[in-house]
Amino acid sequence: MGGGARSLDLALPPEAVELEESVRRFCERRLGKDVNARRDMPFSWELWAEMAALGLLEMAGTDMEQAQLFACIGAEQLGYHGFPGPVAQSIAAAAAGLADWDAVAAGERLATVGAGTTVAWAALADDIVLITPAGLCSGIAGAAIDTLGRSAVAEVGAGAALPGDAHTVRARFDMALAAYTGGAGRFLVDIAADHARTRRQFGKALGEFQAVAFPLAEALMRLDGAQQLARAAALAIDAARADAADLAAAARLSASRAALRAAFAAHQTFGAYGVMEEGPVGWLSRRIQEYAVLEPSVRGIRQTLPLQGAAVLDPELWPVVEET
Amino acid sequence: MDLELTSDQRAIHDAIVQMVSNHMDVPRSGATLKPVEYCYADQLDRDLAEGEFFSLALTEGCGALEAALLVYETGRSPLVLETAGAAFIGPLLTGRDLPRPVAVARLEDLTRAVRFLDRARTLIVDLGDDVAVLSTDGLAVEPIHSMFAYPLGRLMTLPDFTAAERLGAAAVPRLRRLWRVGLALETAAALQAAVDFTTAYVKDRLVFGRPVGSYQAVQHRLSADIQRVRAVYWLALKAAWSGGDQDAALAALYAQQAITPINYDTHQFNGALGMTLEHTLHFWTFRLRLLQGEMGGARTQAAATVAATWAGA
Amino acid sequence: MQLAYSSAERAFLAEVRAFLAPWRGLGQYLQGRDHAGLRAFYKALGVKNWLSLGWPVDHGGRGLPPIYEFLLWDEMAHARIARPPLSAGIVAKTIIRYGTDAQKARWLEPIRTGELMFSLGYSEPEAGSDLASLRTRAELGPEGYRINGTKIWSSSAQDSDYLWLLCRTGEVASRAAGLSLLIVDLRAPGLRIRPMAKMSGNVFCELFFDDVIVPVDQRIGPQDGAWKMMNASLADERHVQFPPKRVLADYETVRDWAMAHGLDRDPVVRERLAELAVDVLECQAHALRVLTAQGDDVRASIAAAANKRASTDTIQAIARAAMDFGIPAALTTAAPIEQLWRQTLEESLGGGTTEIMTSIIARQGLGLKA
Amino acid sequence: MDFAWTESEQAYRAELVSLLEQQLPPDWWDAYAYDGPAGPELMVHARRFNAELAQRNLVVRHWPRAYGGQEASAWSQIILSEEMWSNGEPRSSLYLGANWAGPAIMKFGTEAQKQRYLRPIADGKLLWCQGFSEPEAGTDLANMKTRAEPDADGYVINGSKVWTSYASRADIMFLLARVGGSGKGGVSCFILPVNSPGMEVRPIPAIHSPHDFNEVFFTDVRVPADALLGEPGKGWDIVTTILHYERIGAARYEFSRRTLDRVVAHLKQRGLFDDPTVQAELATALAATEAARLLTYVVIDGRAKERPPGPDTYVARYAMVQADHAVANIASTYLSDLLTEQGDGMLRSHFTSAITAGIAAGAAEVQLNMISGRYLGLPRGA
Repeated sequence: MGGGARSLDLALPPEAVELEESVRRFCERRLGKDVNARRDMPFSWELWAEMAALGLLEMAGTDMEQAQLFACIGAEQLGYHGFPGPVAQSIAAAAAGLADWDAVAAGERLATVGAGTTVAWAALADDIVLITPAGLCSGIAGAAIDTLGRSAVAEVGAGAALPGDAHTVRARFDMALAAYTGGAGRFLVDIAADHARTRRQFGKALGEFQAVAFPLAEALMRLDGAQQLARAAALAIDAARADAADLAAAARLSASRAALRAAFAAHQTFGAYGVMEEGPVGWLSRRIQEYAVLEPSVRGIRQTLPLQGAAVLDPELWPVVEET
Repeated sequence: MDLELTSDQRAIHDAIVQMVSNHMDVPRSGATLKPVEYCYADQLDRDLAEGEFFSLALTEGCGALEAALLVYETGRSPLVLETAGAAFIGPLLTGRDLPRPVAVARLEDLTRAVRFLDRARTLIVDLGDDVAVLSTDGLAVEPIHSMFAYPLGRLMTLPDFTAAERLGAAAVPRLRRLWRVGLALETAAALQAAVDFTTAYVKDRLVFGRPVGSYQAVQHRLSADIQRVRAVYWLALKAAWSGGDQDAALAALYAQQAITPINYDTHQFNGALGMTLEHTLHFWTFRLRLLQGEMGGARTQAAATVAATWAGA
Repeated sequence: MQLAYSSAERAFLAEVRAFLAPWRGLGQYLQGRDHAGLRAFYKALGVKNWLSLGWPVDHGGRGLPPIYEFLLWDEMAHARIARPPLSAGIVAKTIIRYGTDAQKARWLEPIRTGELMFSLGYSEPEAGSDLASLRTRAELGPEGYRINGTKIWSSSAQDSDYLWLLCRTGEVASRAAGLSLLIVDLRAPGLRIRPMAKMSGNVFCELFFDDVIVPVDQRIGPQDGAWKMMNASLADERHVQFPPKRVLADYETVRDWAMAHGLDRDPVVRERLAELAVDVLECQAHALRVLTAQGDDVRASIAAAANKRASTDTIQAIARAAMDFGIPAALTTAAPIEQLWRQTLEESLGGGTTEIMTSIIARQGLGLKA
Repeated sequence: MDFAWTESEQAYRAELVSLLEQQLPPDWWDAYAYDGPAGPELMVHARRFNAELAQRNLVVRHWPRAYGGQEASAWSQIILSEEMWSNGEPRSSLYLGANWAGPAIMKFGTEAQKQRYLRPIADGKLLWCQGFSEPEAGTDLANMKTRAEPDADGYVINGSKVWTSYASRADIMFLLARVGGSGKGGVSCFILPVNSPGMEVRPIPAIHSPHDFNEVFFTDVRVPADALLGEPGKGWDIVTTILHYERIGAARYEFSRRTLDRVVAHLKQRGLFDDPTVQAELATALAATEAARLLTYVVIDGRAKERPPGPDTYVARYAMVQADHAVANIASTYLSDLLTEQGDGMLRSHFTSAITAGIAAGAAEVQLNMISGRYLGLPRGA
C-alpha cells in the first residue's frame, strides 16, 4: 500500500555511495580482501596518506552540506576494514582549530583526540587534542603504553589551549567512533557468519545450530540499529541540532556495546580459531574494547547522557522539508 | 567435606517431601477471571506443626541445616507457607519458637508491603541499630492485595518499639545473615520448581513438528538456568551451615540475580499458556518477583558481600 | 539520506495530538478492558477518516503514504490509547487486495467508520508459532463452511463482532497450502467463547467451534489460498505493528518513576537508565528502517523482525530494570511498574516469538539456517 | 552434610602453601607465569618444581599406593589443584599425567604400560600434552581424520592436530587417532614421545599467549604396537572417561577468586573501589566464583564416594566459565592497561586463560548441550 516515505529516507545520497565504494575498494586493494592480510597491518604513513588522498578528512573539515554524514560513511567503511590509525579521532580533530589542519587533512601530519591521561594513537601523533572540562587543549605525549588493542596509546599531559569548540569536537568524536566501531563489529559478524555457513560440525553446518546463529543474528540486529543512530547523529551535527552531541554519545554507546556483542559472538563462533593471534577476531575486538574504555569513555557516557529517549524520530527535532 | 545428607537428615528430608507432596493441589480459578492471589497451605502447616518440624532448628541433634531443608522443600510447592521466619530466622535469632507465621521486615518497609504481615502472629523488625520482636496482636495491619502470590500486609501506624522486646545492636548482623539465608532458600526452591515445571513442559510440547525442548535456543537457556538454580541451592545450604556474613550475602545476591533471567526464560518457553492464571507457573513467578526486591534487592546484597569480603585494607 | 518531515506531515501530527488528548490513557497498557470506550474511540477515528489513511482513494481511503498511519499509531501508543484495529488493518487491506466487489461493498464501509470490531483467530492450543500445523477444519457443504475445532489466544473475542479465522480446508498434510480465511460472526450458533485470565490482568479467549456454519461468501480470497494473503497483509501492517513510542512510553514511565523516588542519584540506576535510553533510541532506528523499507521485501522483513525483537527486548529490559531497582514501592499494584512488568512478560510471545524473529534475522540477514 | 575441611586436609593445604612460598621466586607472575602454564619460562621452572613436589610425595597423592600414591581422597586432589592453578599451575602439564593420563593408563593399560609410565609420572618427570583437536574436529572429536594404520610392528600415524597446548616443550603425548572405522567407532588412544621421528610441532601464536597453542603434524610416524592404549577402536570410552575428569580437573574458580583479590587491590589503589557500580560487579563476580566452587565440590563429593560420574560435571564446568568471564570482564573494563606485557602478570595470565575458558575442554556450548541432554533430559534436536 503506497510508496516509501519521502521525508524520511535512509537511502544514502549517490555521492556518499560513491565515497563508500571508493573507500571499500581502497581498503580491499591496500589491506587485502583477506582478514589475514589486514590483521597484521600496522600503522603506516604511506597508507595513511593514501587514505587521506581519498578526501575524507578534508571533507570532514568543511561545512559542506552533509559533510559529517560523509565522514560517518567513510569511518564506517574504514572501521569495517580495521584500517589502522586515528580515523575517528582525525574526523573529530577537524573541529579543533589546529594550526596545521591542512597538513593533517592531507595525511602529512597525524592528529588524535582524547581525554584524561591516556590517549589512543598519541604515541604516533603530531597533534594531540585533549577534551577537558575547561575546553580544548593540546596534549603532550609521554611514555607509550603497550595495550592489547595495539592503538599506539601513550600517556598524555595537558599543553596549551586550542581555539576549537570542545562540544563540537566531542560530538564528532563520538559520532565517528560510533561509525568506526560499528563498522568493525559488522566485519566480525560477517566473517563469523561466513565461517558458520561453511564449517561443519556434528554433521551440520555450524550456522544451523541456534546457539551459533542466534548470537550472531542478535549482534547484527544491534549493529543495524547502531548504524542508523550514528548516521542520524551525523545528520544532527550537519543540521546543527542543539542536542547533536547527545545523539552522538548515544550512538557511540550503542555501537560500542553492539560491536562488543559481535566480538563475543564471533569469538564463540570461531572457537579456538577466534583466540589465535593470527586469528580473525582478536585484533579488532581488542581495539573495539580499547576505544570503549579510553576517555572520553563509554562509561562516562552512561553517567552523563541525558535521559531523553526521543531523539531519533521526534519530528520537532528535525528540519521541515516540502514534499516533492 | 561431605555434601550428602546424613541418614538422619535424609529421613527428615524425606518426611518433609512426603508431607509437601500431599499438599500440591492448587484451587483453580476457572473461568471466573478472578485471579488467585495465593493459596496458603493451611493443612500442610498443621501437619508440619504436628510433627514439630517448625522446631527443627532448636531440636537436639538438628540445627540450621535441617531447618533450611524445611524452608527449601516447602518452598517448592505452588502453595505458599511461611517457614523461613518461623522455622529458620526466628528460632535461630531468638533461641525460641515464636508464634507463627513470622514476618520479617526492615523498619522502612513496614508501612509499604511486608510478606506474611497480614497473617503473621510475630513480627521481627530490623530497626537499623537494633532488632525488635513483637506480637502482631493489636498492631494496625492492613492487608495488601497484589498478584505476588504471598499474603502481604502493611502497618497503618508504626508501633511503639520502645515497649517491644529488643535484641540489641549485636542482633542486627545476625538477623540480616539469617534473613539472607532464608531468602536464598526460598528463592532456590521457587526457581527450581519453575525450571522443573518448564522442563517438563518443553519435553511434551511440539512446535514445527518437534518438541520445544529440542531447539538449541531453548536448551541452552534452560541449561544455563539450571546451573544458576543449582548454584543458588548450594550457596544457600552452605550459608545455612556456616552462618557467615559473606556466605549469607553471596547466597542472597546470587539468588536475587538469578530471578530475572529465569522468570523470563520459563515464561518464554511455556508460551501463551504460561501467561494464564490457570497455569501453575505464575505462583512461583510472582513469588520470585517479590523475593527479588526483599531487603533492598540485589544491590544491597552486593554491598554486603563487598563489605564482608574486602572491607578494610 | 534525509531525516526531516514535510509540513503536511507535521500538520497532520499536530492534528493527531490535539485529537488524541482527551482519549489519553484509554487503553492503559494497550490491552485495557474498556471495550465500550474503545468502540467509541474507533468510531471517532472513523469520523476523522483516520482508520483508512492508507487505503486507496477509490475504496474510501485517503491514499496516504505509510508514514501517516505510522504517525497516528505511534502517537496512539505513546498516549496508551489503542492498538491499530485488526479490522481496518489486516482485514480491510486483505479484502481490498483479494476480496470480491460484493465483499468490498459489504465490509469496507462499516470498517472504515469504526463500527465493526474483529478478533484474530489464528493460534490453536497445539499450534502457536507453527500456524501451518493448525487443525481447525472448515468443511464445505451445501449450507456453507462447517467449522469444528478450537482457537486460543484471541485477545478480545468476547467483545468483538467478527472473527478473522484461519482454518484448514485442505488435507492435514497440506500444511500451509491447505488453509483458508473466513469471516465468522462471533454470535454464530455452535461457537462458544471462554475467557481466560492472564497474568497481565488482561483476558484472552478460547473459542470452541461445534458445527459452526459460515456462508461461503464470507471466505476472503481463494479456498486453500490463505497463506500468501496472510503474508501480504502482514507486510502491509509492519510499519504500525510495534510502534517505537510504545517503548518510549514505558521508558518514560520508569524513568519518571525512578526520578520521582530519587533513584537516579544512585550511579548504578543512573547508568542503567542511560543504557535503556539508548535501547529506546535503537528501537526508533529500527522503526525507521521498517518505515523506509516498504517495497523491498527482504529488507523490510529483516527490519520488521529486528524491530519486533528490539521492541520486546527493550520493553522487557525496562520492566526488569524497574523491578531490579528493588524498592517495595515498585511492587504494589498501584505502582505503574509492576503492571508494566506483568504486561511485558508476554510481549516476546505474541506476534511472533523472539526466537522466530531471531531466526528470520539469521536466515535472511546472514544466510544461517538455524 | 558438612562443608568443613578436615584437619588433615587443612594441614595438607598448609604444606602446599609453604612449599609454594619456598619454591616460587618473588617475581613469579611477572617473570614466569604471565603466559600461563604453557609459557616457556614456566615450563623450564616446572621441571625443578616438579622434582621438589615428587620428593615430598605430592604429585600423585590421590593414586593407589601400588603406583606411588597414598590413596588420598579426591578432596586432596582438588586442594592441590586449587593451590596450583591459583598460582599459575607451576607444575605445567604434569597435571595432565597426574589427573587423567595416569588414571587412564591404570584403568586401560597393560601391565607393561603401567610399569613404563606410572612411576615417571609419580616422580614428576613427564610433561604431557594431549593430541585431540584437529582442524576439522574441534569440539566434535568423532570427526577426526588423523589415522594410525597398522603395520608389521605397530602403527604408522599420519595427520595433524591443532590447539595442542604444551606440545613444543612436553615429553609425551596422549594422542587420538583413527584405526579403521569412521565416527566414534574408529577412535583409538596412543601414547608416544613428542620427539618421535616424523612429528613436527609448530607454535600458533594466540592473542592470549604466544605459547599456549601448537599445531602438530604427523608424517609416517611409526610407533610400536604397545603405543596403543586399550583396544583399537575403543578409544572413545577412554576419552569420555578422562574428559569427564578433565572438565573440572583444573580449579579455575580458585584462580578467578584470587585474581579478584588482586583486582580489588588495584581498584583501591586507583580510587575506583568505592564506586557502587564497581562494587556491584565485584560482588557479582565473587558470587560466580563461589558458585563454581560449590558446584565443583558437589562433583568432587561424588568422586570421593566413588559414584559414577554424572551430569553435575557439566554444570560445574559451565559455572567455572561464567566465573572466569565475570572476573576477566572487570579486569578488562577497569584495568585494561595491566593486561599487557608490562602489566600485572597475574591479571594477564588470568585474563588470557579466561578467553580460552569457553573453548578448552569442550566449548561452553558443548557443556550446555550436555546439560540439556544429560541433566534436564531434553530431547535431541533434529
